[in-house]
Amino acid sequence: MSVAQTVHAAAVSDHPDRELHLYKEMLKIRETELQLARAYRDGHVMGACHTYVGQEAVAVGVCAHLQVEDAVFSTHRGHGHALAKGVAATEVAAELFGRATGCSGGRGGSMHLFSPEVGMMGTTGIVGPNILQAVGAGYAFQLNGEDRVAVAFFGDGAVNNGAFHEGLNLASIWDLPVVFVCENNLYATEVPFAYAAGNPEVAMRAEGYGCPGRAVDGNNVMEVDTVAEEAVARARRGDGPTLLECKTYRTRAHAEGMPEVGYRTQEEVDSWRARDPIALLRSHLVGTGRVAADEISAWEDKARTEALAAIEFAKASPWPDPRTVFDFVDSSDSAEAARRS
Amino acid sequence: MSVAQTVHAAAVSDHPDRELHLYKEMLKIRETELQLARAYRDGHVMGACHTYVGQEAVAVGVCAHLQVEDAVFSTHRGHGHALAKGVAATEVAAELFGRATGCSGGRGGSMHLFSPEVGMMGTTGIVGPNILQAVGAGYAFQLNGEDRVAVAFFGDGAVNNGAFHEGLNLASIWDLPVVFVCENNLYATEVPFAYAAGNPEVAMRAEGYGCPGRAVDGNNVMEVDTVAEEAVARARRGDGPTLLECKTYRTRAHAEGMPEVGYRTQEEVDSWRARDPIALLRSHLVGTGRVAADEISAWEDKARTEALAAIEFAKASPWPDPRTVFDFVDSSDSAEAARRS
Amino acid sequence: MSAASQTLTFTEAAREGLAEEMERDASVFVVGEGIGERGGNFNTTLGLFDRFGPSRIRDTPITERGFVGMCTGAAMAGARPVVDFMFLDFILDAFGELVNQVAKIQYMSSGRLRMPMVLRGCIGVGGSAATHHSGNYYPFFLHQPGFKVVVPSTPRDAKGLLKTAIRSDDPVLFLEHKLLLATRGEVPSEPYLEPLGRARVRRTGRHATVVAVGVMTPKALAAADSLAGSGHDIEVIDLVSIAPLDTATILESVAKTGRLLIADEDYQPCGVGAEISARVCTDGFDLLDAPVARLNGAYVPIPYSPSLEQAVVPSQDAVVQALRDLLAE
Amino acid sequence: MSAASQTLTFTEAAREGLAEEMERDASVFVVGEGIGERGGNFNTTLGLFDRFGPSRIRDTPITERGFVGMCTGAAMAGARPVVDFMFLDFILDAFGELVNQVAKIQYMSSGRLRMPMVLRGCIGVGGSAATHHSGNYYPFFLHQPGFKVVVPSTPRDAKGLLKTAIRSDDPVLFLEHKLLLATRGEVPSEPYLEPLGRARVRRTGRHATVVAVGVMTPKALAAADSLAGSGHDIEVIDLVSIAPLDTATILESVAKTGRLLIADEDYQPCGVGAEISARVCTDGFDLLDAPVARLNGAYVPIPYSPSLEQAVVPSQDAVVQALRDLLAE
Ligand SMILES: Cc1ncc(C[n+]2csc(CCOP(=O)(O)OP(=O)(O)O)c2C)c(N)n1
Ligand SMILES: Cc1ncc(C[n+]2csc(CCOP(=O)(O)OP(=O)(O)O)c2C)c(N)n1
Ligand SMILES: [Mg+2]
Ligand SMILES: [Mg+2]
Repeated sequence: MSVAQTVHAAAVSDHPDRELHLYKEMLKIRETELQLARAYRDGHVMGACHTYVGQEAVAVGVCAHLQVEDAVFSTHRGHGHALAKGVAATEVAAELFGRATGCSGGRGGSMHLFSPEVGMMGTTGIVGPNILQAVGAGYAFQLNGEDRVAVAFFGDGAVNNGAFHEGLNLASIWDLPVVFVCENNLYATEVPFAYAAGNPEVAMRAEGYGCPGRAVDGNNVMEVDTVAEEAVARARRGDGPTLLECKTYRTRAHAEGMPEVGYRTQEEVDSWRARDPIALLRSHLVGTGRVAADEISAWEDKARTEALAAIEFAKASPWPDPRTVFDFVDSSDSAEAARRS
Repeated sequence: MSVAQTVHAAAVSDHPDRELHLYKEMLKIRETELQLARAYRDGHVMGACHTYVGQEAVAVGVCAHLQVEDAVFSTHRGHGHALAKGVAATEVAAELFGRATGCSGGRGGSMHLFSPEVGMMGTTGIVGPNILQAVGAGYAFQLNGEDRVAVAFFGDGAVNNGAFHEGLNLASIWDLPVVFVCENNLYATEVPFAYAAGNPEVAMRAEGYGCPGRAVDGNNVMEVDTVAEEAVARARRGDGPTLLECKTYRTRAHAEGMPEVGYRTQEEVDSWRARDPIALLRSHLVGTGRVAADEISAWEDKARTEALAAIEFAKASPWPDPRTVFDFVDSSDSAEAARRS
Repeated sequence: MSAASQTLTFTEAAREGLAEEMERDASVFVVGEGIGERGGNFNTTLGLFDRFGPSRIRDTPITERGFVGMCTGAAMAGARPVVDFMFLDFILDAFGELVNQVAKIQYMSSGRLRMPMVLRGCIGVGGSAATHHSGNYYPFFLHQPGFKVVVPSTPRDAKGLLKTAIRSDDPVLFLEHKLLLATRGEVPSEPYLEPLGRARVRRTGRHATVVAVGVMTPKALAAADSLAGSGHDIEVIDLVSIAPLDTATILESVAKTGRLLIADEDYQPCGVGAEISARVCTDGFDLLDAPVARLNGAYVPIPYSPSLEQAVVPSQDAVVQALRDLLAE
Repeated sequence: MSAASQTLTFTEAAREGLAEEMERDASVFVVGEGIGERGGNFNTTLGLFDRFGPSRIRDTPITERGFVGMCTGAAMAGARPVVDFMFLDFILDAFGELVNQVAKIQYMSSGRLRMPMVLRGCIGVGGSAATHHSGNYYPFFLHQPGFKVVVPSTPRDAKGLLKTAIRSDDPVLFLEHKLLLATRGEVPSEPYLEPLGRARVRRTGRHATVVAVGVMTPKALAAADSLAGSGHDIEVIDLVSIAPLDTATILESVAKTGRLLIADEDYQPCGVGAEISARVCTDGFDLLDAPVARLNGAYVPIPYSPSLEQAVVPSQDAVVQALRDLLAE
């Protein structure tokens, strides 16, 4: 892939530590997710739990270009975006455990992660709304003359939805500072995108809205990194939105505990596992001699230890007090109380 | 326009009386609309009244290919579609007068014309739903193995709406027998399509849904006739939907009684008036010597007389009985009563 | 299990009803996400894809507005769509189609068009499904004229009502509480239908009436049992039909007991209990020995954590307490 | 006209309030169709495009879901959007965004995100606007927690409430009955605010209370005047706030009169009157000398023809008759 190679070279020369950073970020997500999946199996995580395993390169490659002030709006499969945007693994884990120390105080769970302090503006259990909300944050940034950027992550499943159509058009006609990141993992639950979409090329949809679209290998973090850099810079400059299609794959079930019934072949899963984004970068780093294999193993150990610590933190955290259940339905609960809570 | 010319020749050879028929149909719509506009001014037509003046070639060119069994779903600007689909002018006029003899029994008014007996399945005051309903009728026809076709007429204003996106995609992935007819008259009320749409080419949107799209001169009825013929035939064959973009113009205000405040120039209006679809075909018919000018004048007189008769019929018709106001909220009112009413 | 009946879960019974109607009438088709080969997130169509094929058991893209609008047109053209929302929460994206189109087309066309459409989906709080997968929403569809709404609580009603809903020429919402899906019960082996629009007296009593909505029915029955020990004789009505409301059955009961509690997991303001209370307070004012009481879910978005989720739903104990308070009035 | 006041129409007063808040706070912006140079279908923004420019008075494509979702994000990011729906009916296409997002984000974020959004639009039956341009819908937004809703009936309230709504950190629906837009009335010349959440006693009386919603207020006042001749002394409460409901003001009045009629053009089932009735029948049971009465619009889709349209709205005569019946109980 020529685009990826160009990128890669550029990234290395511009940011000598960039690959290492991206690698560690992906590891953090992977290890946290694996622990959360285990916790789900053990009954600590309730409700639905959609892991990000296999797609780490997308969140990491995009969020590498974001500041705390930039805003991310994500989906039901949002753990990776939250972690990449800077929400602590402890807070994500505690949220899935339903604890008061979770990023949403235990009110949200897996599909409702809020951490506006670090620009994680929320994840949604309904497919679509986050696309529109990112457009709106972009609107507010433009109105205020700020050079902040809003990013919407969403799946291929959202592409056929009216929210995609209306959101991309609005951002485009007003040149809003938004990056639309479609994680095309080929399926919405088990419905193939190739069945659900009359035209399965997502990036080319951008033309219909008059904004640029780019398709990239979403398992190659450096490729994502490069197109995201361009897209974020374009938005920050005030030149308007970009649609990125990151072709990727989730290697676990749609949600934890769901059987993998026949909608995809073992060969397909295996072929994508062979292109695991973390393994890809690892072999590049080791292959080019940039990092020694045992250094990487040490990072892995560290990531695993931190993920386990997050789980322990969650487990040890208190449940929300049922008496708080009526708080914050509206703004009559003071901002001070909000900070306390 | 080469497409138009090809078409024209074909149409003439295939259907010797076709142009005359289309001309008379357009005249019927024009004269009826002008009388309705006058009736609005005189207070006989209430609510909002959106005339079709200037756009007649679209309804007429498309409906020429439809059978009674085919289904049309239209918009707030639906008088022309109703008339072209075979609803009597008397019934349309009486409906706008709010009379019991109207096609919707006086319940609907200008934006709610129902005449399922002739395949006029309704018009909607909300922008968008009719696109989806046409898809659904197509679904039913396909399910039943019938070779009926469903047509949605809609404005450029609907193109940015999620209903367009979802509807076109659904029809395309299931190869439904639907023809989507966008009447791009450049404005939604007074908001220009060029402002509202990131990409103002409607026909090319079809590519995003994997179905064919065709842009045509919507003021040239023979050109509309040809592309509609193709599109309807494709649908009837079971090959799926087509998106037609008919570039046209409304030469009256968005709705009767609305001032024409500055959103379009007099030159623009005049340039389109100069391309009036009826005048265009008239000069072709007279110019090629196919019809004598005074024969056409006789048709015009007849059309005007019929339009006036429709108004007289409406005026003389009874108001709906207020005691019927509770009827037909649900199906407990029998089908027999439905026919009676 | 008697010879003429079988024990089925709520979901199995409803699925059997759907399959029977699909056999009976080739114009019935189902749309939804994951309802094809997978058989539905809640097994609503398990095995039916193989029997009826893709044009009648139709997997859709994530386009709730789109496929509701599509089904509107299909119904207008004579087909009988069943929309399977999985979680009813997703219906909200199609609300404009429902209120402005589905509810009105029979009226606008003076009955020349019919609207045979079933809208089914899982409702209710439970299992930490969290705030986007726990809604009830049924009062919206009673407020707006043009809909019928049922919330069955037994397998027998699930099957019989779904069959009637599919045969109805009106739009019918068929709402399945997530916590009732595994409920087992007797279902006749012979074909049968259950009527729309009727409440069921599940337990007779003399001292007070509980009208329970859906998932509150088993809780109300258990509460009534537990109060029987202390000599209180409670009548329990399973409301079943939200639209139309079966006011007659409720008034008849109140005429006997003089006391009424409406138990509903859904929010109180402008809810079903408000309407029942208002009707009884008007038409049954003289029958009442005490003010009508309402017991509802907490008036907050539904939270995720079990400690909070439990705090928003009315428990069996809460029903007992509400009845004690009512009896003491 | 006193020195400290001016006579304005409802629309002029609301527009003045909007302009004042836009001057005061640069984060306030308005979106809608035709609200730019044209100034809005109902003149809601007439002249404001020239003053505030296109980024603050923003014409949109026909994408109600899109721009409501967009404004949700803008509010989360600190701006203060005002969504001008023109006809409120169009809000239904954005219902999912409202119920699942706008209403819940403060709660889900424990107040770390606020939702300062105004949703305004014209409601109500009149002028043969027909079935897609005549809805009321407000009970939906009382049923779902998280919204505030006002239905002003006077220019003074229109201005004062719109200003307060814009300053509020909560989503507020500001609903304008089409038939009230031209109502003229005194409006203070000095800056002022009116509080959300409060009903107004517009006329005091001893024999019965009418709670009127929006457009029913002038009808109720006229009905009360006409009954004064026959010695009946009617108290008229203009409800103004649908969410929250000002139950205290109503109970205080019923304590005095013992009789309550709720007059509302909107549908009866699960409507605002149902909730008021249920609350009064519970909290004010002993205050009532007669069953609570409700007078509502006919429970049918809104028809077009004047002969039918008139038949669906409660007239002043119907209020008089309902009061006579209530007084006779
Ligand atoms: C409006 C809506 N409809 C249906 C669902 C149920 N649902 C949850 S996730 C999902 C599939 C989403 O697919 P995609 O957007 O591709 O994301 P992925 O799970 O593949 O990451 C569906 C249908 C939903 N959450 N929201
Ligand atoms: C959902 C919705 N939003 C807004 C309106 C108000 N409205 C009526 S017609 C119209 C413009 C429609 O433009 P277009 O679709 O181009 O049709 P045209 O009037 O040009 O024929 C608008 C905004 C509506 N009817 N429905
Ligand atoms: Mg996917
Ligand atoms: Mg237009």
